[in-house]
Amino acid sequence: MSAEERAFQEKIDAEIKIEAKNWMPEAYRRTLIRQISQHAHSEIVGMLPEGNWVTRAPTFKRKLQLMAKIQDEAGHGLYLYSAMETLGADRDDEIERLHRGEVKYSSIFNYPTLNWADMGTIGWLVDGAAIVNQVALQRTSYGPYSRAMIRICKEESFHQRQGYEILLTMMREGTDEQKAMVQDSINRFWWPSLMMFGPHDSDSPHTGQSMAWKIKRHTNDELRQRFIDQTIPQLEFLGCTVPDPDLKWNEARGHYDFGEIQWEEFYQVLKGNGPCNRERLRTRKNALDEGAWVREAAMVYAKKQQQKQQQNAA
Amino acid sequence: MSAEERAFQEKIDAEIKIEAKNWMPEAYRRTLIRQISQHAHSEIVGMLPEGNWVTRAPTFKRKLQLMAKIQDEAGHGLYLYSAMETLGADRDDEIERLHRGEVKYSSIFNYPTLNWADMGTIGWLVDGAAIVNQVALQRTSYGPYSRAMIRICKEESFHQRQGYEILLTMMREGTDEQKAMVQDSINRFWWPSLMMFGPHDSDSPHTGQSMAWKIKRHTNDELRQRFIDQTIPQLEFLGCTVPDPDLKWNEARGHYDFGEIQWEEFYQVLKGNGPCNRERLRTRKNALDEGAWVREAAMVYAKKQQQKQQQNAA
Amino acid sequence: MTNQEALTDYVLRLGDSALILGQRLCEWCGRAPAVEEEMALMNVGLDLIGQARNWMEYAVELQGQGQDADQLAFTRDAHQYRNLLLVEQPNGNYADTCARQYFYDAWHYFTLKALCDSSDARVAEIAAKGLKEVTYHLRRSSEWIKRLGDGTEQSHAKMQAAIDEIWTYTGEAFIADAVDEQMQAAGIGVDLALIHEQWRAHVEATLQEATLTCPDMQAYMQQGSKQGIHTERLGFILAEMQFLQRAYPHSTW
Amino acid sequence: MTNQEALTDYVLRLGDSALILGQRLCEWCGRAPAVEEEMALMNVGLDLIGQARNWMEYAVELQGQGQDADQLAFTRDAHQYRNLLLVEQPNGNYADTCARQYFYDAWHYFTLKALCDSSDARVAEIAAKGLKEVTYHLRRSSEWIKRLGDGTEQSHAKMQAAIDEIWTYTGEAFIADAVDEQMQAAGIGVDLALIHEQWRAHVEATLQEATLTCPDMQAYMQQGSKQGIHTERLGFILAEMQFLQRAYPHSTW
Repeated sequence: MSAEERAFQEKIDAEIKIEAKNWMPEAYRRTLIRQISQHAHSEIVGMLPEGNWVTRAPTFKRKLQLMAKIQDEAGHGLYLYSAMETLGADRDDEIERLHRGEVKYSSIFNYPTLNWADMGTIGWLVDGAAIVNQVALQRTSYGPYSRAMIRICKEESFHQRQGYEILLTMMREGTDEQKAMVQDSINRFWWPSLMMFGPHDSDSPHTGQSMAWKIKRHTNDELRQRFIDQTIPQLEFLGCTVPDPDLKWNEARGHYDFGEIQWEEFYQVLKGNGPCNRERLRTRKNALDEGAWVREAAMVYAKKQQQKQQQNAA
Repeated sequence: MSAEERAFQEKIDAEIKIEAKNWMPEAYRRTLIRQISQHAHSEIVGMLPEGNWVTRAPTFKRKLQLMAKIQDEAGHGLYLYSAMETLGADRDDEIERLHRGEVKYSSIFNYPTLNWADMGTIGWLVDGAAIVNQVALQRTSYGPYSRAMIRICKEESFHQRQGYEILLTMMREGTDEQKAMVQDSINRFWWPSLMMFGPHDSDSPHTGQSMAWKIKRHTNDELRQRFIDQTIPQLEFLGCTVPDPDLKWNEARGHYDFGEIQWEEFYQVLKGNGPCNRERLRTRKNALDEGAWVREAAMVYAKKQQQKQQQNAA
Repeated sequence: MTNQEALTDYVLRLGDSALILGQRLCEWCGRAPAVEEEMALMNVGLDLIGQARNWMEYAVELQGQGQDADQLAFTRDAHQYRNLLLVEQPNGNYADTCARQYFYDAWHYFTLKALCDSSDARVAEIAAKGLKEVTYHLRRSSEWIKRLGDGTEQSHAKMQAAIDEIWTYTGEAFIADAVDEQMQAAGIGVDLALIHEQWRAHVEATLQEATLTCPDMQAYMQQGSKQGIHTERLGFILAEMQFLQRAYPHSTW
Repeated sequence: MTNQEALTDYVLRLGDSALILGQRLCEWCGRAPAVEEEMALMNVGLDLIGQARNWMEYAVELQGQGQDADQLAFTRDAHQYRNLLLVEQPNGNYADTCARQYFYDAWHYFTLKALCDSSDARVAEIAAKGLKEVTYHLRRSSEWIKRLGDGTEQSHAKMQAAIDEIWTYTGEAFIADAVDEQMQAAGIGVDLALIHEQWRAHVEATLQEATLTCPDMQAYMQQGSKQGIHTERLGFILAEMQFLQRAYPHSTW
């Protein structure tokens, strides 16, 4: 271990944040770029399943909430891309890599949104799972990422409460059809939400190094258990169930036991065979391709304006 | 007048049909090409206002009827283009000319279809007006055109009865909202239907020559009056009104009197300022442009198949 | 599940697929690449929607809840629809529409042919009535696969892309669930394995003649429609198709 | 027509235009040319739909029929809508969307500004609340007209085409009908001739700065929305926007 590496690891161990201009191991930088870009892409791709219902929201209140949420997600994306760029990565390059399939986004967004309750479920379960991850990441060792997480977590918690409230309203004040929508939605999103924490620790090769660098502060299985433990009481309060016959409270462990995840599905979705992989990526790629002339025009215009100002100043 | 011209006119006067291979004056040929192509284009463009509702038809029965009607219209278009081609004109050229705005189609299709009752009104009033014209044209002097008219009239009459039945069902068995749709639809289509017969005879410069050649057999105003006289009893049977305070039975004339048509609107629509002119033409133009590679592929394939057959035969 | 319940679902699947594909064809109105195709598309759509009506009339009889075929077709929400994911895919360009149509027609043809021997007389009757129409549909769409596949370089590329694109939706029809098995056992429904074989043979022969590459028969296939889990497309199709029935409920038209 | 009836219609026109344009902006979600534009479009849409709610809440109070704003927004059919034809035109490319937005924003800005002095306190209040947002909307869309107009050759051509295309829908707002006249006379509504002048000056200046050609101010203008006669677009917008409210009537969400 070089002196630089030792100094770096001592800082990490002492819980001192690494900042953009500090020395860092190349693998640390690459791991962070991958993780933050993946997170940023997820915010942007994550707009699509919601965008699918924003034109069909049932009331002014719900429409405005959903639009505000989508706007926040675009904001999170921008904020995360900025954090990523402090590491020397380029937003456009990373987006190109996304479109070439070299970088991932959260697989959860490869599932379709099929009824209005999904707008509640995404807020409650999907954002809920994301928050469990992100709360842990608030203490991540890289300063800009940590600060982004702190800010994002606040808004995400708000979205999660809103999502839960959508479901609660449907369960409490809704018709039988609406209640069925909620249960159907939970049935479809439960397992994919658990998959959001990634493979079992034993199948997660990078976890060890990421933990040592304190990029990750908890293992996948720890976070998944935490999510389940906090979610089931909320589920019961809703009056719904999850599609897992093995789920039950384990007094001895002080945790919920749960059934085995269908990892075959997880890896199929990861490989591109989820119900919406192709469509999500194509939508984003088309947006970028069709917007190329707009971005170019904006740049040319900005340059012209700058020249004019310089001429006026001269 | 040359001998040929005299022989031609004598045939006309004797009610003998002119056929494709007969000599005819160039102006007669041109007038017919213009009129038949305009008629063919109208069948094709006329599919669009109906296509606007075919995805939203309210019952199986109505959806099937509307699809069958649209299919018939495409058929009429093809039949008329064929009649036109007997005069040496080319279908593709004429369609090009339509898209360049050099040939017209019936202005009625530049009005939007805004509620389901419009599917009835188009059948009853618009096809009804067309039939009055076409019944007269069954006796037109050019053989292929005359025969096309006889065939088309039969189907159009069927469409007209269907259209009327749509309105009658809504008026007899419908809710107040449905009845209001019918009246609203008639209000919007009444005057444009009357305009379908063209300007007043005094403003219709070509009528004289066309009558002499027996391309036209009645003047615009005669046909318009005939249409009104036959339509008003049907209107009353429906229990609807037309938006014309001057409309009333004239015992002395034995015809209905009616108010003055807003010719300003007629000429605006003719000039391209109708509510849908641009959209209709663009839809057709796009269809043709985007289908170019398909038509080309079909031609190339046909040629390849022919070559194969010749090789096999050899 | 009683045989009657399974049969209702079975009949609904047949009807819903025909209806949704017919609806997609309606969207082409006025936009087809030639007037002849306007006619043909409307004609095929008309056949399909007519068949959908026959199936739905039978389905409401089986349900016996006093609904009519129109209510069944036009007032269910997406999760209650049983059409194949294949038919709800968007029209795309003409190659996309032809690919979708061909894969459906080939399945439809062999299915109806087999159903002519159904032990349920009504199923056999509806199938037999439809078979004549579908025989023409399959001939027509096979022709288009060949025309575009063996036409120009451009049409070949578009046709191949269309096939590769829609491929993932072509397997679902052949994956038997409890309803399929129960219906086959009762002699009412078809043997999906057999249909799959016939379909595969037709597809391979057609694509070869069309100078196209047949995608991997073992490729991952999307499914869900038999449980009412569709793609995001269906909701939008229904919103448009059902507007009048929803906005003016219980009306006579 | 009583003042109250005229006012209801007047308020509805303001609300419907904001709602439908907001809806069109929602359609951009995930498809904008840059993430910054995703944010901006959603932001403008959010403002507009928020304003629509304010207007509709007032409209249902004026109607006094016990409806709420949601019912008013989501259960009327096309002929009952009073939005400008302008805002129901399709999104097209980004230049089309920018042109539509700019012409609307310029009208909206001067209208709300004038309505701040309305003799109807509620109208003045809603207008004042919206004016801050619309001031930003107009600044933003003016900027885009200039960016695309004075950007590249390609963007200039697209922007000019977009303006020429939508132009025929820009005149309707300024053609006064009985409601407009009654509201102006009552000191509640604006002087449309004055708004038109301000709009024209803004448009001419912006287009000039954007190196674009301003279309003929005397050109033929489409109209009809004040009488509920729309383009064929609106029906499809509503079918999608109102699906849930129609399919599940009287539900709490």
